Amino acid sequence: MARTEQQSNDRFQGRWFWRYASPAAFYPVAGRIEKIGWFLAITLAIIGLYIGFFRAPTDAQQGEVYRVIYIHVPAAWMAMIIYLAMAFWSATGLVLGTRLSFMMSHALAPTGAIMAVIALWTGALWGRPTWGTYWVWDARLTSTLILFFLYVGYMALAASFDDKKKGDRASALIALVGAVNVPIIYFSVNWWNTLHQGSSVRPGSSSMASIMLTAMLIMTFAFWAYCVAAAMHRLRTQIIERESGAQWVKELVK
Amino acid sequence: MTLKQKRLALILGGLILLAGATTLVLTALKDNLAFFFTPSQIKANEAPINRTFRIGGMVETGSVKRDGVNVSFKVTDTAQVVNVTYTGILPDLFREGKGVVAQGKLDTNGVFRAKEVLAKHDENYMPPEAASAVEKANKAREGATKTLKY
Amino acid sequence: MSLRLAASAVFRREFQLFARRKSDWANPLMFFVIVCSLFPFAVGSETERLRGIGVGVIFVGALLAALLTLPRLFDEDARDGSLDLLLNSNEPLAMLVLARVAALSIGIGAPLILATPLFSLLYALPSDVALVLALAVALAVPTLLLVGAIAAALLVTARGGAILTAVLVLPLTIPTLIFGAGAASKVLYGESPFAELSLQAAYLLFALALSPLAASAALKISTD
Amino acid sequence: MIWESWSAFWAMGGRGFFVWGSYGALLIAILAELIVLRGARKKALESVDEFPR
Amino acid sequence: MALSLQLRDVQIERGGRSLFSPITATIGAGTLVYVRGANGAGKTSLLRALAGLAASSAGEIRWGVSGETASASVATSFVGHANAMNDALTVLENLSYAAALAGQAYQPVRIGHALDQLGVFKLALRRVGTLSQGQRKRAALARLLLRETPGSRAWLLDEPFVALDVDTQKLLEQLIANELRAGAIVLLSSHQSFSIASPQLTEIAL
Repeated sequence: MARTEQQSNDRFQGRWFWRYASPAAFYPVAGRIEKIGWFLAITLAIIGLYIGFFRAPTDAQQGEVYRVIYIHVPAAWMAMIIYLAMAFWSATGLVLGTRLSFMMSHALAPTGAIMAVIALWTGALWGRPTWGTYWVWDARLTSTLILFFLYVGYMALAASFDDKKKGDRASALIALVGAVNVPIIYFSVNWWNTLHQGSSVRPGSSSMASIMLTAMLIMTFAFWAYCVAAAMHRLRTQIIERESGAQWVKELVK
Repeated sequence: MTLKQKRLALILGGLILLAGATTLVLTALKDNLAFFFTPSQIKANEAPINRTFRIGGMVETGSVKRDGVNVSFKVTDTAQVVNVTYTGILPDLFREGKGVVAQGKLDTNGVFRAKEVLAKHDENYMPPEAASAVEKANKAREGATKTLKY
Repeated sequence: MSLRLAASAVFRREFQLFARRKSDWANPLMFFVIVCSLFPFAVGSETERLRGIGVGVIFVGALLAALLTLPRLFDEDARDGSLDLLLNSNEPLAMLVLARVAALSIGIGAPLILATPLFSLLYALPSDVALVLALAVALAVPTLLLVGAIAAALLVTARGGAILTAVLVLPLTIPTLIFGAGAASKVLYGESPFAELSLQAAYLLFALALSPLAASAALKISTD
Repeated sequence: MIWESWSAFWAMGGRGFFVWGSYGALLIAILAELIVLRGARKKALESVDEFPR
Repeated sequence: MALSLQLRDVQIERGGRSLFSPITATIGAGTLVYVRGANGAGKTSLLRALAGLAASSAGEIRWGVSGETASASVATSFVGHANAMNDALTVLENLSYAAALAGQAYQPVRIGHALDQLGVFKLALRRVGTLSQGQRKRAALARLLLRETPGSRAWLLDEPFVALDVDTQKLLEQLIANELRAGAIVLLSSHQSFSIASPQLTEIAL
């Protein structure tokens, strides 16, 4: 049985991080992180797109269409990373019983789902000219699709409980079950069909031209910043919703 | 049994199940992992006739002949060559001397009738599977004493 | 030993219910039969085409039929209060859930497994394929029910349970679907299904180890 | 500047539809998310107002 | 086999707010506890938490058997609004299932005796779906009498007199009184008036 926040509170009394585990204390911090996130996202996106479109050369193999990579790959990465982050906060919530962890998890889910959709959409548009088809049932596309289903399931489950607390813990459990299964699904889909390009970016030896790689990495950080900012915004909204009875929220509205 | 012993037994049971699962995965991985047939396998009559399967390798340089939408080309793993015919528009990355995977059926004359042609590109400009097929064929030519198993 | 006593009571009760209410196992079987019979009308009855889709249709049909029985796991018990007996037992809840899923797998799975070779004949599949397909279904149905038990446990008290269960469970059954249908296809093409079957069995063992724990945690969450 | 003209830039070597279709979709998705985010925040703040002070 | 129950600052939350102010109480063997409160005050939630079926949001619930801490599943028998009986099964099957989950081997004689005490022995082999509401309730209450020895388990009764006729209510009051005399703890909530002879009597007002 998950510990209640109060019990855990006793246990962690005096530790610095505990102070920020309460929604009221984290609200202003989240606001600051959000602002930094928006700023970084916009700045990095401008730099990344400038390099990607005006500095990076045409790809010898694919021509101009490869420029989709600057959003396709970051979106696909974010879709995966956000799911992991969601599972992490869900586990934290179930173990420590902190409300904020569950809220964090809820705040991440819609952005993760959007990233999965973007990865799929751009992948399809990229695939048509390069592979000759909008959709191939290959390992990466298929597992991104399944990842999208997992996001949908998580959000649908969280929404189907009237009791917020119950919904928190139920959806956290399903996020964990999903996270355990993601590698297995990935492996099985790989087994089923291995027809997709090998990953072009590897630590150490990269085969991408360095300027293309630079642009893509900058775009990845831009996406990262955007996702953090969006999640923080959603988190703050949730805090207002859930704590709407508390005095400090009322003062905030005034 | 006390509650503690019961819990211990449960955890132990779970671990045994997980160990079993791992063993099964490992034995499975040792088994055949081929996702497509190489020209060498086809020439050795390992591929079935009149059944859909995939063939992988490189498009032989100078072998592509176009006649309207009908295309014929040769797929090679450097040791053996298979004739392939295809009707339709080829993808951008389809190039002579580059990796290709085609899906279709082998007819009785030994011609592969492709229903779908998929080009692949990666850092080596060849699918890793096709690259390894080429490599294996090379090895097979070098040492006749070595027996290769796909 | 009281764990064996409790688990066997749970197990026995499921079969008492199967004996009293034939529809519990007959309805999924009928669903399976009808789904499998529909496809030839949609795609045509040429032997080669049927053979091409047969494995997939039969496999997916069996999985969907098993999926339909998931609400039976806990919903009725939650309504009539017997779920409290299960929750209030001094024995590990995970084992009791496992006993119940095992009984359901046998009660629901056996008719589906027996019907599988029959449909393999209707889809013009050779007898060795039929056999392997039945084996694959036998591995897949318990896997689906184990994974499904988690969703069923979470959704005992939630709105829109049945459809949401499908949304949550089906993506997680993709591995067993891939390996199971893959095994049968391999036999169809004259190759050994050993690798696929052992991977399917591995996923079943994995589910066997973890999902009773997750399902019992889920039950505690949803009934709290 | 690697582009000869703006029209060459928009044409993307004849693949403009695919490139701009991707970036356009991204833009729409982000705008949609931002609108939803703002709407949700507004609704949350309004619901706080309804509580008696 | 002395039963005891200690509550320390027990609170229960539903939908993010506490149902009642913290409860602290020490209850010893042979005590009848009347849980009182308006609709929605949290009577059922409290009884379910005491039975170990739900978590309290704060505080501590501690059951004791012979001075040692015991889990609620060992120390209590809970009969709630629902009868915990499957309609398709017979009364005997339902009760032996309940007994097995409570850790008892199949003892038809004990079940028969329990049913007899509630005057429903003849219904043992009838399917629950064919019984009237009152008969079902009586059969469900027979579950309480399946304990190892009289007084060894606390009874948690949520509205036990609903659907019972006057005679059966008297019978149940008598059974509760006997159990209390044997050293049990009985916690019950009821909207009906009742009279039970008890050595000790406490009230928890929510």
